[in-house]
Amino acid sequence: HLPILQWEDKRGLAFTKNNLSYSSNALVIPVSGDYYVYAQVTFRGPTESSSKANSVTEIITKVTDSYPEPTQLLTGTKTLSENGNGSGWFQPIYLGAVVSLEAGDKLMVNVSDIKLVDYTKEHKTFFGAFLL
Amino acid sequence: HLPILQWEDKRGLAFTKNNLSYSSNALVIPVSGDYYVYAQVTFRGPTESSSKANSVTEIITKVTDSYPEPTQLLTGTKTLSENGNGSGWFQPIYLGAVVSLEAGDKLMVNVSDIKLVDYTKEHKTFFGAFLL
Amino acid sequence: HLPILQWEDKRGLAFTKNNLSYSSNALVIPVSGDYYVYAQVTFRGPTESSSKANSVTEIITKVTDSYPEPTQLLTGTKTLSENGNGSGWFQPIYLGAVVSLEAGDKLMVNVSDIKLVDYTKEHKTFFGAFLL
Amino acid sequence: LRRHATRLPCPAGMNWIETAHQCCPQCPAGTFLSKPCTSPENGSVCLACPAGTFRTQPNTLSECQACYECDRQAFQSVLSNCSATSNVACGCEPGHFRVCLDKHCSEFLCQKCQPCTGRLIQRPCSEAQDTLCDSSCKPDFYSEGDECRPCHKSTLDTCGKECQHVCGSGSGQGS
Amino acid sequence: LRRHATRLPCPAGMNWIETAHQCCPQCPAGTFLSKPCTSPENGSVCLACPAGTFRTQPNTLSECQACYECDRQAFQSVLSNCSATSNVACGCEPGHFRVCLDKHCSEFLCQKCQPCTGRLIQRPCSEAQDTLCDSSCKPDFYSEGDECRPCHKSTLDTCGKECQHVCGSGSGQGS
Repeated sequence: HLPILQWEDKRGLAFTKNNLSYSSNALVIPVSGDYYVYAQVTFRGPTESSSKANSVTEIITKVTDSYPEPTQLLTGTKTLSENGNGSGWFQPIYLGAVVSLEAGDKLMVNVSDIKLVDYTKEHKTFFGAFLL
Repeated sequence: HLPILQWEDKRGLAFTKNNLSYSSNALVIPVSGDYYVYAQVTFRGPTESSSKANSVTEIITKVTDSYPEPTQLLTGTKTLSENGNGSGWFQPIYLGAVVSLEAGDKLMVNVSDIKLVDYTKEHKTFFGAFLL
Repeated sequence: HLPILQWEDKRGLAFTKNNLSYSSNALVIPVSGDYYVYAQVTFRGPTESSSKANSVTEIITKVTDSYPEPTQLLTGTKTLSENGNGSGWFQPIYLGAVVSLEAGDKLMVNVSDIKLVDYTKEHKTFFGAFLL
Repeated sequence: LRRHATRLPCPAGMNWIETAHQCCPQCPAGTFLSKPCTSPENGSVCLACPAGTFRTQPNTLSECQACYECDRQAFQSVLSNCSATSNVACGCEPGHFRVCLDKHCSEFLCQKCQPCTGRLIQRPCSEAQDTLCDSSCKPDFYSEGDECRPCHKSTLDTCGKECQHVCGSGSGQGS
Repeated sequence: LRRHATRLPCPAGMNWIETAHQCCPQCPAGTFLSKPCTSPENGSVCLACPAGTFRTQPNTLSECQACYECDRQAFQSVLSNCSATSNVACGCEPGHFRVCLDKHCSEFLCQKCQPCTGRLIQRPCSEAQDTLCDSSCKPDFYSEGDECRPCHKSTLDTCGKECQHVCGSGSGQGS
């Protein structure tokens, strides 16, 4: 599957509360219910090693004990036009929606190419959820 | 007016509850109040029949018995640069905000060109609302 | 710092309630807590006076009495590929996330170039927050 | 502190059901868990996935996954239909090849195969790759830019250096 | 109506603390307010910013700001590391220059300096600007399109008009 992003959950603007915990790259759902789940990833390039990517993709995925495969909840895919001419480019993708989750479900963010993710500033790439 | 999208409201990730119902392409508001309304449409092209579109537009609209014309609540418009060179392109547009609604109001999503909408996967194009 | 946008808070779709007030370009937080803060700015160009912008940026910023400098909460930066060929372009940027705020904190929206902001329709550029 | 039944790892073929506070047998692929078991002995109530949905694996989920659709308007074709136990599989219509958007090609576009006008075909277009055209032009074609143009008797005297060179020399074809 | 202590402007060096309903001394740069003062006389409890965070100013905030990181994969270099009282400062690696994304250059990209092959360098590449190349070609180079190509003895007779003109005339270099 596509690479999974790692997140900071304590320092700066990051925080977790009401038993919504973060462990091994995933938000762990404490209580069954409907959650508004959202994430923004800012992609940027070109980088030394990044292949000639023609698109970027961000997917919010759910992993649950009741099923052996992850479920794609939200997906943002954008083709890159600026990439051709070698000059630098930035492309944010924001996703958010209400999903029904069970206690113990895990939420993760996958991306098409980790090397294209702008991890340098906490206010450019972020991920969260809240119970309705 | 711009074409109206149709939605799946039962199968897969889709669901309605707390009397928020879906009928004839619209979410029907059960209780007056402030709602966070959101929608993402993934556009893609070129397609066989699609004209040389140079932009895509997504609008969340309100229809109410108290006024004969629909009200545009949220709009996302993006020009397409990649479209020229004939290669395939993807472009997601996400919209979301708090709006005050009355019981009986209907919410719909209009798009500039239905043939450009990627309807193939439920996690790429979605629409929803929740009462604050 | 980057220019600050001004907002309409009463007419049309705009409203404030539950003591969340708007004054001197900022939403003023009445009660400490976690808020979902969001804003969309639709950028467009070229305009007579706008310089050859190669990107657009939207930042939701927090100003507080407890610190002399503003804090960047959410940032969306996108490079412009269409800008080169002189034809008109539109580019919406949506931002939204949960942030912890204190009573008295002020929220503002900064942009890279005010001349590129499409202020013509309330459903294309908007800003809001709600307490969880 | 809420009394919390510790989650015992369930035996193979069974999953922990939060609402029932116990392990229940998994529902087979193609079905979903309509009602959890009341005790591990009696079975879970499993119902078939409704039309347009599927489950490829045994599960204790409360709904089935919605089938994808093939993007017919963007030149995709259906390789195999969605069934209760498998998602739809899409490919490209004849005359088109896949342009993958990620390493696993889970997202792809179908792009028109290039026609190789005026060139010999080194490797025909396939589902995975565009046609590979010969770099040089076929006989009776001259190259202009990166295209191969057919020789025309009528324009022979007015055409460019390359065209004269290629098309003119073939005296056999008559000027 | 909740009794609301009116916010009296605090004296210099102190901030109003909502939870304590009084003015408390600010914590110095490099620290954050762990526990507010119980009365203006006794001090606030300030703790040092944890590693990876900082505060450049005196404050009464409950956490420090997370340090930025330099975008090493996009050719940025660290000018100065993050400390408890200052954010990281980033520049461009040698051979790259800054392309600012806004007037304050708070966001910038590092782009490769152009090499000026076959041209004299009018102004070398710097952190702020690309190399400025001479508009005309160096001796022993001829211009083709917007590039300067080296003269080759071997290809002298078959090369284009401009090349013949520049490279051929220098008889001294031997044919």
